[in-house]
Amino acid sequence: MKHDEKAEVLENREFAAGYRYLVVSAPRQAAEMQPGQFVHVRVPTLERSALRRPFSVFNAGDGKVTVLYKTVGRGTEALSKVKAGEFVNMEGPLGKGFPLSCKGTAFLVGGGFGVAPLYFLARRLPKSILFVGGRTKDDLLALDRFAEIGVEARIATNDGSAGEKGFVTGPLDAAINEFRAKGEEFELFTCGPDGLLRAVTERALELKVPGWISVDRHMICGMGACFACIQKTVRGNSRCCIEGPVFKAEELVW
Amino acid sequence: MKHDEKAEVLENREFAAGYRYLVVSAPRQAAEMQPGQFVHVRVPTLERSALRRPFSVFNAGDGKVTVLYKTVGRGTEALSKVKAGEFVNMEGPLGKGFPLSCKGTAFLVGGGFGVAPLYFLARRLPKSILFVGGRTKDDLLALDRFAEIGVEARIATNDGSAGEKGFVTGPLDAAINEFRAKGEEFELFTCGPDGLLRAVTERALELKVPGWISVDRHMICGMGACFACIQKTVRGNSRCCIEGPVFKAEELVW
Amino acid sequence: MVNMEVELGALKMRTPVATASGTFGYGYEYADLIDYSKLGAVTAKGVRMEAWPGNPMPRHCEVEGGLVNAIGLQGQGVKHFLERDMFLYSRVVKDPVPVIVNIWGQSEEEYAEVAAAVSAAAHPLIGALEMNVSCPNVKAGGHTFGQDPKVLESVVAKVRAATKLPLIVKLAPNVPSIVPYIRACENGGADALSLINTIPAMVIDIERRVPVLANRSGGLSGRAIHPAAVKLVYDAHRATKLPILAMGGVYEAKDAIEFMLAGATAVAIGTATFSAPDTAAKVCDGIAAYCERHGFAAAKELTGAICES
Amino acid sequence: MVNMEVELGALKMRTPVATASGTFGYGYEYADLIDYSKLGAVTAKGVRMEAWPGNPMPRHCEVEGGLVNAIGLQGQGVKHFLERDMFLYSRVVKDPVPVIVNIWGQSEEEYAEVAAAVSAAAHPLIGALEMNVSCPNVKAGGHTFGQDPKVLESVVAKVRAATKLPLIVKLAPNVPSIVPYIRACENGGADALSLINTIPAMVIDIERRVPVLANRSGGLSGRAIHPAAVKLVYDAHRATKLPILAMGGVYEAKDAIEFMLAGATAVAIGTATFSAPDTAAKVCDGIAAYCERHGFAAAKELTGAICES
Ligand SMILES: Cc1cc2nc3c(=O)[nH]c(=O)nc-3n(C[C@H](O)[C@H](O)[C@H](O)COP(=O)(O)OP(=O)(O)OC[C@H]3O[C@@H](n4cnc5c(N)ncnc54)[C@H](O)[C@@H]3O)c2cc1C
Ligand SMILES: Cc1cc2nc3c(=O)[nH]c(=O)nc-3n(C[C@H](O)[C@H](O)[C@H](O)COP(=O)(O)OP(=O)(O)OC[C@H]3O[C@@H](n4cnc5c(N)ncnc54)[C@H](O)[C@@H]3O)c2cc1C
Ligand SMILES: Cc1cc2nc3c(=O)[nH]c(=O)nc-3n(C[C@H](O)[C@H](O)[C@H](O)COP(=O)(O)O)c2cc1C
Ligand SMILES: Cc1cc2nc3c(=O)[nH]c(=O)nc-3n(C[C@H](O)[C@H](O)[C@H](O)COP(=O)(O)O)c2cc1C
Ligand code: FES
Ligand code: FES
Repeated sequence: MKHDEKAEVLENREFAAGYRYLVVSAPRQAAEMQPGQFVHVRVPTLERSALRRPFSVFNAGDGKVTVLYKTVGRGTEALSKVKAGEFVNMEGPLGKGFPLSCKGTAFLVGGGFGVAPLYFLARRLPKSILFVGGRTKDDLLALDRFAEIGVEARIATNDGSAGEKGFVTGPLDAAINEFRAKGEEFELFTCGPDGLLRAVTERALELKVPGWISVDRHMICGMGACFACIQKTVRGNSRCCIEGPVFKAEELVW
Repeated sequence: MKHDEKAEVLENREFAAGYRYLVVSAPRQAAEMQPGQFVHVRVPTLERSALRRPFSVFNAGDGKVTVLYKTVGRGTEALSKVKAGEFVNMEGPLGKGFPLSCKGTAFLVGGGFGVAPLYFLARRLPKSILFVGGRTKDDLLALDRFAEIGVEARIATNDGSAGEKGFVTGPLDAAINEFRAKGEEFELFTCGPDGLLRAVTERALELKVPGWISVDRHMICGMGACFACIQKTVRGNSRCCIEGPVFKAEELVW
Repeated sequence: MVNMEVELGALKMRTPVATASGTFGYGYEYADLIDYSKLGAVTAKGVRMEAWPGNPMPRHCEVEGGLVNAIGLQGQGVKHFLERDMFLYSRVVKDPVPVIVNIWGQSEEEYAEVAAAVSAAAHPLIGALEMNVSCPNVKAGGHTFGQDPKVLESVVAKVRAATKLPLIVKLAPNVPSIVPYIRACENGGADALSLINTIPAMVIDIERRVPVLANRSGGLSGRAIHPAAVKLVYDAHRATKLPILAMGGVYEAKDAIEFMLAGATAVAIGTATFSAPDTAAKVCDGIAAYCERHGFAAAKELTGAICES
Repeated sequence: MVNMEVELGALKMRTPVATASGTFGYGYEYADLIDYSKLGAVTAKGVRMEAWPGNPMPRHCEVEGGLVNAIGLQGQGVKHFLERDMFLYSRVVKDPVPVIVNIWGQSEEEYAEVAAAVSAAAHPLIGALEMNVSCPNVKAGGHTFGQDPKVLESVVAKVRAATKLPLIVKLAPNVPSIVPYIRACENGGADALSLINTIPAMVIDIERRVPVLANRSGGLSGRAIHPAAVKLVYDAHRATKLPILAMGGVYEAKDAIEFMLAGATAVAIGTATFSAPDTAAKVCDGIAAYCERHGFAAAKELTGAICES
């Protein structure tokens, strides 16, 4: 069931340049939220006609919902100024999340704030490896949080400032080969920029392993009511907010 | 010369229920401002398409401009939240003020925030008496400030909570009779609600004494450029912001 | 207790507050968040005979005071709507209100076919048809049906002949005078009017030097269009006895009351729902409170209740 | 250094930024606060043959994203304008730019008379005429001249015959398609177009249950109308070679650049001046900075420079 909660902000702090954690009290959503689902946040200081902003859930539980966000435009900028003790209206849980079981190891492939839902997912899956890429090491988010829950991270940066030099597909392909050589099972889960999503989709289809792709599209309603947030799929023009954001690799048409 | 100054707020405090003083640093305007002129204030927290708000000047000098305002709507409400150290854009001096000389005693007849320009005027005239009315004693503003500069106040309130019971025209008419009996000269200066302005206008015309009437009209530009702020006069439809706000009694057509 | 019931022609509404087409899916998507007891009707997303893919992405852009959208009427056709969406609506919504089915077509014949198909279904929850005439007429080279009063009258008459459901015609705002369009609706046999559809609009991304929307232009909705909508409702009410369903930038009760005083029988909430799904409920409560405060025993008394000299 | 000069037909402007009629008096009222070196032209308030009192008060109402006004074209007639206002303009403004004289009338003949009177004055600072055709045609029972393309063509042709000054026609936005109106202007002999005038609008005071404006309705201007204005400028540019002076909700350089990319040769600032008189100067600087950043040597290269597939 979807809720629209007037959620008290408990924490809203920068943890890396331009990236922030927002922790709010939203008991009903916290109780029902699944990894890969998202929330729709009304930024209280924007004019009343401003749209809500969608964010994947980084963690939920104990009555709290956490998102990890990047300040990129006027909405997230304004959100970054909201103080603990103030309130934001938040709708959730929205959308279809990731499956909560996985044959073998879950390969979590993230880019930028795409690691957010993967962290929430990793907490629910028994065995996962994080593959994460970025331009420099500053783009690698929440690695400490993954480490805390015992998830190994395999890293690539374009400039070589952390992990391998190159793209995240480097360590990913290496692991794929390694696992296949050993005959170990794995599934692919990804969230991040479209380029990354396509690369993971291709691999899932080629290897015939399950691939779970979380697609971000600009949204109006977040409820399936407006048809703004389209991703082409085998069924036609699908709404990311309700038929996604997580799609199976074989559903997607790029 | 008109200026648009980015004026630092030095003080913005309530001094009576719903009434506030706003003191800003605006050296160029402070130097040139005359009693009866007004300023046009941009409320920084309103959306950028919001109009400026016009306020009579309560006092000006030493690089500072003071206005006395009542919180009545969304603009003044938002203005009341602006803190010392923040800035407001302010245009001024605007409009035609009061004459700065007066034959005999200046009878200053004010209602509500209409006393604001009368205080500034009283500081410049050698001899004046304030006639002020309101519903209750809480509507009588800045009496202490008039007292400080040695201006006698004659008061009427509808409920008798201060001064005479009744309208300000009571003490005014009494003074008129008193002065005429003694053969002493006086002129009439007024600012306040339209009803009061008309009452004073009538007396000025009847008695054939100079009457200076400050008229408030809703404004867009405050510069004479838009023709929003019309008062009927013997010349036709006159713009309060530039042909006024102070008109001679004999000019006005009600 | 204020009597909140109003009648939009033959459509009985338990409150004067509806939702606007295209902003409320097929009536059930927001079900978890909506108090349907405060609604008088919901309007479904535009439906035509066959499935229609809509426009390429991006389909919208936030602007000051509202939204520019070019969704492009995506949908799965009238059969899917009647079989699946109406079924879901009746299942998901606990306390359902009549559905106003918003229809469109690429030819006059298609309008009539859709109307006939919806009528034939005789679904007890379908309360009225709303014709969206702001869509391109394929035969007339892409002009919209609502652009020319003659074309409008003809398509309204064809739909009228195809259905006994209450027939609402939704008019475009970008006209020099609304009166000829109203006459066309009257002559064509409409039962009511919807005013207003979105205002044609465009946003350009100056950094990339391209229109933001893939469709280049779209329709402006939301707060920005409210004063223009009030004027059109006022003009329409003075020109016709047809009841009016008013929409355009209703965010709070005040906006709805303005519409009703200007002449609307009921109002629909569109863009405001996206940021605040409880808008309709709050508007309904606000209308009731206003009626009490001003001594109106029934919401319907507000219609046209402007005091003019 | 970006070359900021543009030509609106035969009107040479030193920058592509003008002021909009009715928002900038007769060009001198804001003189203390304006940097005229950043302006390409100023547009004077509408003027007709004789004095005109305008509408009763109240004449305006602030709304979200702008303003609804019904000033009603108050003025003292063309003689007063030419003798006194143009005199004051040339005296008060240090570094004056051409004045675009906005004219109106209650009959086609009056338009032509005003145009002839302005031409006859041969004032060196008068650079062009702008016809406001959104005012009531007394003979045609109050319809505006700009409402019907035939009437529009006729009045434009009459004014054309009466003047050799560059002739700009200012069009109303509330039309199904701007194209027939543009054809009328072309056929009538216009040199340029102004787009857009205000959008008809209304605000109702729900507590007193009366329209806020004494004139009942007025015109919406400001930020709210900008996306609609961009669409009309875009449509117009694709339909004609006539240069376009664009207006409607320009508050910052971005808004002006959108207009130019959509096809405008120059832009005018209206409502924004009221809250921020330095808008025109900032917009001018912003256009120059944008040209530099995007490698345009001249502002005029922005006109229609949208990248479309
Ligand atoms: C399902 C989903 C999950 C997301 N999860 C996260 C997350 O966990 N962390 C995070 O930082 N961001 C996430 N985003 C992106 C986030 O919604 C945008 O960064 C944010 O809306 C930008 O708002 P703004 O006002 O700062 O930017 P502006 O560019 O000023 O926004 C203008 C408009 O565009 C929309 N918009 C802009 N960028 C995006 C985008 N990338 N995706 C969708 N809409 C956008 C805004 O919502 C707004 O309507 C997610 C988006 C989706 C659809
Ligand atoms: C020349 C002049 C001098 C003034 N001097 C003072 C003063 O010294 N102290 C003071 O408290 N007030 C003064 N006022 C009135 C003051 O301008 C309004 O109270 C104020 O603009 C209200 O703004 P708001 O947003 O709070 O009210 P809203 O009602 O929300 O304002 C809506 C619109 O109406 C206009 N408006 C509302 N009330 C008035 C009004 N009474 N007069 C003019 N415009 C109005 C606003 O400027 C705004 O454009 C003066 C007005 C004028 C014209
Ligand atoms: C995203 C979106 C989709 C819309 N789709 C339709 C539609 O399919 N049919 C229709 O007649 N109107 C459609 N409209 C117009 C609305 O029903 C309504 O007339 C308009 O948005 C004005 O109301 P508002 O300002 O409250 O949104 C749509 C509006 C929006 C914002
Ligand atoms: C107060 C006011 C008065 C106006 N008077 C006129 C006028 O006399 N003649 C005219 O052609 N347009 C007039 N307009 C319209 C403007 O010139 C301009 O076309 C419109 O306001 C859109 O621009 P903006 O959004 O930048 O204000 C007026 C607008 C306002 C706000
Ligand atoms: S955002 Fe409205 S359908 Fe997805
Ligand atoms: S407020 Fe514009 S002329 Fe007075």
